[in-house]
Amino acid sequence: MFAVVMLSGIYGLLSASFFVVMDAVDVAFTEASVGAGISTLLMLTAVAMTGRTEHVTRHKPYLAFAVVFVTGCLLIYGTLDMPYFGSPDAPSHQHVAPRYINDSMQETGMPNMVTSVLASYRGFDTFGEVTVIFTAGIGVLALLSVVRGRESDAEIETLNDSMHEQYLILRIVIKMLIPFILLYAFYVQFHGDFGPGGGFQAGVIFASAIILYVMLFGLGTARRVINQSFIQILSAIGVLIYGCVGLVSILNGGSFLDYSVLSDDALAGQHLGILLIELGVGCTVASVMIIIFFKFAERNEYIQSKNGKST
Amino acid sequence: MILGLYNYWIVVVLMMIGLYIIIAHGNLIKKIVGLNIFQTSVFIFYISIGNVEGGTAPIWGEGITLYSNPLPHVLILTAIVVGIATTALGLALAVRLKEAYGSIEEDDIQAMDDQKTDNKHC
Amino acid sequence: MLIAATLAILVVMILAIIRGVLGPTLYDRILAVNMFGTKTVLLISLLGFVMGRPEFLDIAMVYALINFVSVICILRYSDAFGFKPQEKDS
Amino acid sequence: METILSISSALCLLIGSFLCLSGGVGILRFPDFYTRMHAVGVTDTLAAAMILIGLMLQGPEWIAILKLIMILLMTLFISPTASHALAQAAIRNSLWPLIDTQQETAEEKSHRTPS
Repeated sequence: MFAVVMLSGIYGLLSASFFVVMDAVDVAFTEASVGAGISTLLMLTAVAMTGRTEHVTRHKPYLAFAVVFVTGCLLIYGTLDMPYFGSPDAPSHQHVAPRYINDSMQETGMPNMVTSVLASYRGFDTFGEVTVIFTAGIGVLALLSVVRGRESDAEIETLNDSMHEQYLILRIVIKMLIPFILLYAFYVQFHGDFGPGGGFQAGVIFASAIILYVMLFGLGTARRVINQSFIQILSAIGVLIYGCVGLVSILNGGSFLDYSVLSDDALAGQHLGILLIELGVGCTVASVMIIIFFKFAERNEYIQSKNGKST
Repeated sequence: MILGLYNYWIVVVLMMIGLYIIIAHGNLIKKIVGLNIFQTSVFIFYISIGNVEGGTAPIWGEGITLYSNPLPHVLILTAIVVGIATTALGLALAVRLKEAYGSIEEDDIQAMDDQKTDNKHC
Repeated sequence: MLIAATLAILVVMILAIIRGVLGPTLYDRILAVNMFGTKTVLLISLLGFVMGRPEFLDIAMVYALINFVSVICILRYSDAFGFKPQEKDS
Repeated sequence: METILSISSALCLLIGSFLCLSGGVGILRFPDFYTRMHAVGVTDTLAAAMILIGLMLQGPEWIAILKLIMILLMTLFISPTASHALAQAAIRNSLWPLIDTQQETAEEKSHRTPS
């Protein structure tokens, strides 16, 4: 099973480089941080918890293969009517895309069209997505929460010392790297208007820095550094910021998530609105990722301690 | 030229690999991996639709006239992050199933469920 | 020259994938993943120059970081798991 | 000046790609994990540095060069650390390097016979 996870990690890296070739810079950015880092990591934790062996499938796979083959043939038959790859007159380039490409610079003042479409033109969609992420965080919280007693400081200290001996070099290098990663996450967050980046990517990068810290300094130490209830509140605050920006724009006489009314100058209003929204997205994504990881790691610890007691 | 459609064929092949894993493998974690492959094939489908020949990344630059379509990029960007959140939820369910049943093989779980209902009937 | 370097890196990536698929032990696979990651960083920076959009360098930087994070995490979990190379991993 | 820059950048890229390829051949052909790691770990760092320097010499603007320097620094930090961690984890989980036992015993015998 570990091999499966490892290969899916390579697959994530590969698909991200594919997105680069396809000019989808922002997507590649997201896939780089999510597909290669976090998803491999979560799978690995889950495999560690559920056991790494797999039964050999007993029933014959012919039926499944037949179903898949027929569906595949039908889909390929369906593609025959599709526009050719890369042709500029495909229907998908005729509908709303020209407006985004031609006018977004004047309307929002953002060089990065993906950010302006994401946060401004399609703000409702993004609001929905952020809520979905928040809900997933709550789901994981509900499924994997463990009631645990307070661990004593001495326990943490001894664990810390033993890990310090084992991972001395790693620890020193990582101590130097983590501030850079955090700083870089902020750069990605606030540079999203001008280059590839934005709240989603920044959140994941921020979370991965914290995960790196947990990996090498142990859960107990990390729990003392990062207050869990604060993180949980933060994930809600992110969604709230997003919603409140919408409400404020209603109060100022515009429609929901219409940033032009946030300031006297329409362009400045757009800038302010997109900045705030990206901030909300970043908060939610980062804290949800941290919550998910913490819950998985705690569950892992819990299962291991239970197994240790029973044997 | 019919070969101009090759991007869709790659997508279909990936999609079918994902579907096959979901159908044929009993292991729940493997099913989630299959689901991920399926998901990525959809991402590739969208992104390859958005590509314009000779276009460049949709970031405004001096003297560039032809950009790729930014709309699919936006949709997929959010879909990736939502995808990881749902994957995490699926993995969490698998972990809890392992605790409750002691196995994450579909057959074993089914067998245990059947046994339970049989006992109730008796 | 840029194109030649890109091609060379692509070839090396294929070799790394082969090792990742073959790899008799877990560590061979991790090594392949690590190598694949560094090569992807180089590939993306080269592609940025080939296409004339240096914005791509941001992505390369994210890669360099995330690759490291995932390698470290894999190692920690394989350690915690008490993996023995004698076992055949499926 | 222009030609010197482009020639030196091409040279750097050439060396870098050659090192990359040799690392790739190494990871495929060497017999056990530690030799493979040696092949990759050693070539990776220098190859990455060479290619990035080669790109730097072509750099169109200073911000790109700055980013390249950041990437270079990060690679110089990360690549050896990852190799170190990998080797450490492997040795701790008792994955022993492949040693040619026959040759060693023969050597031991040859040492012993005179005495």
